[in-house]
Amino acid sequence: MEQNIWRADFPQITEKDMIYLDSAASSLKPNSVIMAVTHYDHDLSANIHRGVYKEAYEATFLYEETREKVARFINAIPEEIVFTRGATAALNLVALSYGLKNIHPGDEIIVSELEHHSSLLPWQNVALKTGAKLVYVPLDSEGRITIANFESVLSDHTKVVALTYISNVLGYITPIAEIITLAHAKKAITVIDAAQAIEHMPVDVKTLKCDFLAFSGHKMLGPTGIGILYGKQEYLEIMEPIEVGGDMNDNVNKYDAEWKDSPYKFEAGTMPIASAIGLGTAIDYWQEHNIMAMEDHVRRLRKYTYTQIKKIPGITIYNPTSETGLIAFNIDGVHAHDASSYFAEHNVCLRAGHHCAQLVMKWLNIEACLRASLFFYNTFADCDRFIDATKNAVKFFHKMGF
Amino acid sequence: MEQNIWRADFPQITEKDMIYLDSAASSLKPNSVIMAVTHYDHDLSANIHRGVYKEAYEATFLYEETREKVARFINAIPEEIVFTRGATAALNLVALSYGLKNIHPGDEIIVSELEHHSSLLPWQNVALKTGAKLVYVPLDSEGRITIANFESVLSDHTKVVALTYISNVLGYITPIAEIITLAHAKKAITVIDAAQAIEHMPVDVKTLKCDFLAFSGHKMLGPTGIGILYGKQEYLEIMEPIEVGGDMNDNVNKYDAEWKDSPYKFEAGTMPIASAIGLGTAIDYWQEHNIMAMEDHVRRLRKYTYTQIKKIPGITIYNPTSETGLIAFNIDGVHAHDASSYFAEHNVCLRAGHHCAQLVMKWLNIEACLRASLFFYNTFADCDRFIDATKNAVKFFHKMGF
Amino acid sequence: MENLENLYREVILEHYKNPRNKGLLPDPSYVTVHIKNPSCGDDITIQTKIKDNQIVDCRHEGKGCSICCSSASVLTETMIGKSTDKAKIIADNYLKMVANKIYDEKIDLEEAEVYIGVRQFPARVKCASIAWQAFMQALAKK
Amino acid sequence: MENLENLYREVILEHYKNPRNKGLLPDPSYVTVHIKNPSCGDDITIQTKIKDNQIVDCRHEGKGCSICCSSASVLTETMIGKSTDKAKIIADNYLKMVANKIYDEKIDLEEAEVYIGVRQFPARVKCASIAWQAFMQALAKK
Ligand SMILES: Cc1ncc(COP(=O)(O)O)c(C=O)c1O
Ligand SMILES: Cc1ncc(COP(=O)(O)O)c(C=O)c1O
Repeated sequence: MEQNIWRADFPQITEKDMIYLDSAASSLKPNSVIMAVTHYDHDLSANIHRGVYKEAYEATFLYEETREKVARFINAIPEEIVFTRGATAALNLVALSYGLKNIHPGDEIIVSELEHHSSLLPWQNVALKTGAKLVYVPLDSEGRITIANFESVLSDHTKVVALTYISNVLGYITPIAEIITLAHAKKAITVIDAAQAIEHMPVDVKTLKCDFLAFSGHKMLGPTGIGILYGKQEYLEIMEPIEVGGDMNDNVNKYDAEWKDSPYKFEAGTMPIASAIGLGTAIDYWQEHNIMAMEDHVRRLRKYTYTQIKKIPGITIYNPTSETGLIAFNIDGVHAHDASSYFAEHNVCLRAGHHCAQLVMKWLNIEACLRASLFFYNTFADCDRFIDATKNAVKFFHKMGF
Repeated sequence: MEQNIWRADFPQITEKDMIYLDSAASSLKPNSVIMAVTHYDHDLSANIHRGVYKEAYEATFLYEETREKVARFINAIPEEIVFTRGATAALNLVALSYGLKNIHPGDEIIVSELEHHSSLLPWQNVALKTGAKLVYVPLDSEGRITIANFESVLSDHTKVVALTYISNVLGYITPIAEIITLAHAKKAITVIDAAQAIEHMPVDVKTLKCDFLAFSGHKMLGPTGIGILYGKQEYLEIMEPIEVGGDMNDNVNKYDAEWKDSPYKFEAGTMPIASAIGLGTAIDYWQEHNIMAMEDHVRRLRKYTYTQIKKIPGITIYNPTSETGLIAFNIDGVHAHDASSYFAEHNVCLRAGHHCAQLVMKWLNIEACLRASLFFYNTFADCDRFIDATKNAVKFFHKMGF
Repeated sequence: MENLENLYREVILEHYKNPRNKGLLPDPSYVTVHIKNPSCGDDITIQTKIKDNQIVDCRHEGKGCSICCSSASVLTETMIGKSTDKAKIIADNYLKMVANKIYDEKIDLEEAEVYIGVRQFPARVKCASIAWQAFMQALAKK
Repeated sequence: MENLENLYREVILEHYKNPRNKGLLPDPSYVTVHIKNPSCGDDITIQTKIKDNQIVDCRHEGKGCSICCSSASVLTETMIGKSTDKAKIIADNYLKMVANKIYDEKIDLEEAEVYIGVRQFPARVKCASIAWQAFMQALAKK
């Protein structure tokens, strides 16, 4: 049988018959991460930053150690790492704190129709509130963001470039490094949505030179409820917190108060301690394994699967050239939700809908689609089950009269 | 030996020698809650609201079931229950969404020096941003909020009353029902910080008639990273979301978007699914046990402990008449952080500092204090250990020359 | 497979492909209710015209999966000509049936009976419900 | 108990109760650095006057626990009269010692040596460090 050295770490798929092709929505969690969360809940269960006793100290240590791990993982310094509820909260923090303050009428904010709503809506809101203009990079015929198209909308008015690193529907990789360089030449700040990138490629913020970058724990083997905002220190320092409360302040007076330094000023109240600690363990997992080898495997799976699915008559694939593990498709004449029930009945877990990216759907001129997302713990056997299910689904829906 | 029917459910104290007197910072978690979190992480690990397959459906079901449980627990309807990162995020949501929009120059916002920073600072911010006036209820000689003192500051200009239900330092219960009635007579809205109340008394929002109420999972036997904002439907309906992104929208167009109905419009992106599910199990725990019996036990512990501690020369207690399980005190001449190391060395876990309530410290005219918080899983044996430790601490610091 | 075949019954497909009473009318004597299924993007509008406690017309418009769209069509056919009391009882029992709750099996749900297969697919219950919920809201508005 | 007695050594208490070089001067020739310990409210300001690579004066002000306040006092006594190079080496080794990291035990930390007991109290390392970190920042500013 084929070897997959990572699979055994994921109890969700080894302990039952489940073909999990929905990692782009939420990845599975390795045993070590599950145990790290349990360790906090079961053995520590104490609040952080103020306790002198052993459990409180250990919890604080693990929480702050995670910040250091995240920093090393993306080549930042701990002061540049803000814990948030998730990528969505991180992207909102930039828009609400930096955006609403520094964007003015006539300024331009560049986004794209590939954006996840969590990358798009915060800036749509800033544009509506400030009178700035939301400018869309035209997508090329495949649905990609290209450098040439980006240059066609970049202007002296561009103040923010908010783009996704990897599309969560089509799986295309944005040429983000070049775009950041071009944006900086116009003195625009760059806000990168790395929610789909961080688990598929090494991300180095110093090489990219991005100003902000956001991602979520739950898509990169970590728990739900925790995410990261990376921000260049010079920006985090000048930004005001949006949420205020316990732990993020220094002096509190009756009518005014002072904040701690960044990143602490952005972490109000009791944070998701267990989830943060779990994220630290997820990063250990990435550090202990070879992300390039993992991604190589994903690409082989994707190529094999795509080649097989393409041969099935009655299937439309929307991202034939995607370089990551996503296959976006529909069974002709069958609504994605009808189709997904078929897959679910056969224990093939994939996602149906607009994937929080309605502008991509509109661009593709469809209501919804199916998305199979392959990850390193998937096997060729998983792919075969998916391919067979797809073939049989086409037959089934044909027989049923769709 | 004394019987404590609840204690066996808490592995943090049964599996090691730890006298946990810091439940007001974060409660311990019963086995059932730990297992509920593990169940999600280990067996489901799927995103909610969009998946048709079994695991995604079960996760969605458990998440939404928790909303129903919370609603029943406080006598609200599910549409009035918003999941947040914690009480702090919940209180900020009211201030940022309702407050910034509906408060105008000259309006008055009533708060108190008993407030936790998470209840105070969001409204301090609204006052600073809108030109409204922050008005403090004068505390009585014990440090309590009284109805008479509240009436002395209530006026036709009062638009918001933001008060704590139970003080996290002194443990006093605010006469909140009467205050809410008085506030409503002036058409002011009431925002109740129930972070310390929800685990000490039955809370019924229909009886209280409060407009908003906030609390955290981690103080009521649940996991970190999850909290609740209760809001009357009529207010939640008119409030704009602060964070925007995935899952909280209906139609998304290039230049505008529509939100789902409340409470969904306030839950942007992937929420803390595991923690929410864990909170549901914590509420089961409360429902399966008798909160009045638990609190009775806490009061007996408090009375016993207070009586003993009071006898020790060289101890100052700041809340002699407190009706809940808190003892706020100092060893004369010893800084609270020095003292807390002594307790920590003897496995007595209590908190030292300003407890995110600097205005209370200023009111007491101290820099910091120690806080022992008793909870239902504590025993008289715990109290004895704490009393002994306190006696010995006084001797020790005296011997050391403090 | 059996479950799935039970789900996509002929009647359902027939209504999905040839919806009855489709298209809204710009007539203010109709009560119009619009409902979305937040979890999957289904989007249905139901128009109901009531006269003397009688459903004299019922129409629908929208988009979604086969279960969602067909159940809107079946709804309109079932309801036209019924008294509002009868309509309420039928809709209430239909909604209980698809949600796998206890319902009165003696009530004749007519063609809508075929949606019983949805019970095996908890994730699809909403698809089968929203048109009928919209109708219930229309009755309540009246 | 042993650990605690090691923590609260006589020297420490002595400096806590009778702090040396306390109080800031409104003299711009001093480099002033203010540091807080976000986790417990300790708040220390260190003033340093450097002339010809020599620490000619060092002062402190602030509030906090015995470890925090006394270590500020000990710092000033240790540093006055040292060359900046020597001062840097001492401070660096002191900070490593209290954090339980490898440090050069041959360097004479003078009275500051007594803070070795802090190593057994990881939660108090910051208390012992902030005055010295402020001093390091003052040197860097120069
Ligand atoms: C009275 C009170 N309000 C608000 C909070 C804030 O809760 P959290 O830190 O969980 O957001 C706390 C807890 O620290 C509290 O005790
Ligand atoms: C590209 C992209 N951006 C942002 C997000 C939002 O992440 P989260 O829902 O974890 O906040 C997602 C995940 O849904 C995503 O795929």
